[in-house]
Amino acid sequence: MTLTILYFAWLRERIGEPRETVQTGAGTVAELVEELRAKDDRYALAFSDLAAVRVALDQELSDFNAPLAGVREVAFFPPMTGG
Amino acid sequence: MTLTILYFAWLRERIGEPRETVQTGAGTVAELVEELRAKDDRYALAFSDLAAVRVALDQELSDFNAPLAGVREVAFFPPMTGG
Amino acid sequence: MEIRVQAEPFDYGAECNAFAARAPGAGAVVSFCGIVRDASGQLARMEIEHYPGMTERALTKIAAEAGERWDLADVLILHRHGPLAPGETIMMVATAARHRAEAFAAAEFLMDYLKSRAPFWKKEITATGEAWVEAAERDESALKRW
Amino acid sequence: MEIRVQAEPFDYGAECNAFAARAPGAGAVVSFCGIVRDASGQLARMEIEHYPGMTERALTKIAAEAGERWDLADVLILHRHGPLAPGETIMMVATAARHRAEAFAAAEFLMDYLKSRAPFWKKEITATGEAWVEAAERDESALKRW
Repeated sequence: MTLTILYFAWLRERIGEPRETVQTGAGTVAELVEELRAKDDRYALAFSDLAAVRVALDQELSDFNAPLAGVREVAFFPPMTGG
Repeated sequence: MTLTILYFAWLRERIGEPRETVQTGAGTVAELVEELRAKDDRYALAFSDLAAVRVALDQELSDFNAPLAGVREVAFFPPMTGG
Repeated sequence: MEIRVQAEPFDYGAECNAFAARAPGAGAVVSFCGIVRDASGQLARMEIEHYPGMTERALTKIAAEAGERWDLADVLILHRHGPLAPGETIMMVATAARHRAEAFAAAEFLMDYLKSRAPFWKKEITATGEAWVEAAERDESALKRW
Repeated sequence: MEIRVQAEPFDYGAECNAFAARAPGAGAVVSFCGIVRDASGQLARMEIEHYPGMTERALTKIAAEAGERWDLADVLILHRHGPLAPGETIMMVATAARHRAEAFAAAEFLMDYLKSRAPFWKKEITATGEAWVEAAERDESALKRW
């Protein structure tokens, strides 16, 4: 499965890229995060406290237990601070 | 005691005057209203339903039981509809 | 704090901008405006009567009370009197505060008190007659929450 | 309903006037604007990052939800992104309704959801460094009342 992953705010800064394309067999968001953490220290740092990370699947807010089947775009970011 | 009495909105229209000066010995607003009612049918009509009438004494909202001692300006008007 | 009672039209947007500009420490500005509504499609004009002297006194008291209840950077109340055409702006309030919850609460408080405690009376004039607007029960009830 | 996400500055007052003018049946217009606040006196600028595509989708969803909950004549949400100077207007919402209670409730609802559910992130840049604004616990709690 090919996924586009987007990073925003301090997740983007810690990982050093706003987006990347990955090949993955992860079944859930949590499994994808484990794969990313294993890749590189930058990811391990960015995902060190998941309570501070939010996830959107195809531009809809979701959660770490959500399945990735059929998903094309995953985004990770901190709690939102608009307004 | 000399009092200036002001009327607003439909009270003004029913009484036919926006203001008048009266000499009165009334001790309370309710007594003043009784005196006015006795003067003329226009007043009896205007004050026929006191639940629909509000009173201000020297430009502060008050009520019919309030004493008139020291008061210079009495205003009668319907419930307010600003905004 | 600014209280204005006037017959002249005012520019709601210009007032909003001027208000927001003079409260630079406040991150949140809430404004409300009331517009002459022609629910029947028959309204020729609205006429607003008020009690000069008491009006300014009542509005100042309401604004001061809001300033005691919430931490506000500024408050504006502006209300017209006299004849108004459908679509014209009757009045506005604006509040500025550090946080939005305070600005919203204060603006609603101002409106609730202004509706039932400031001496304004509205009359609607149509082609077939005229009628004083009756006070709504919900407006009196709205005061109970504060 | 109008949703705009833009880098360009906007004129809050002009937007308020245009919004009020196009909702002639609505007697009540509420607007809110958020202004870059310099609490420390050290702020050089604020930078707002967002998630193009998801932002518009989230704001449209929030506005539609408000339209289902209250009887609104119109809704506007306008939010900037990119660099902003202290005192600049970050964003605004406006609601128009027949009665003020609906316009106020809807505007507060829009703000509460926009704060915590629309993908914007603020960073503050001072002479000595930069820091992402942290989400306030009270902003998350504010959602519980709806």
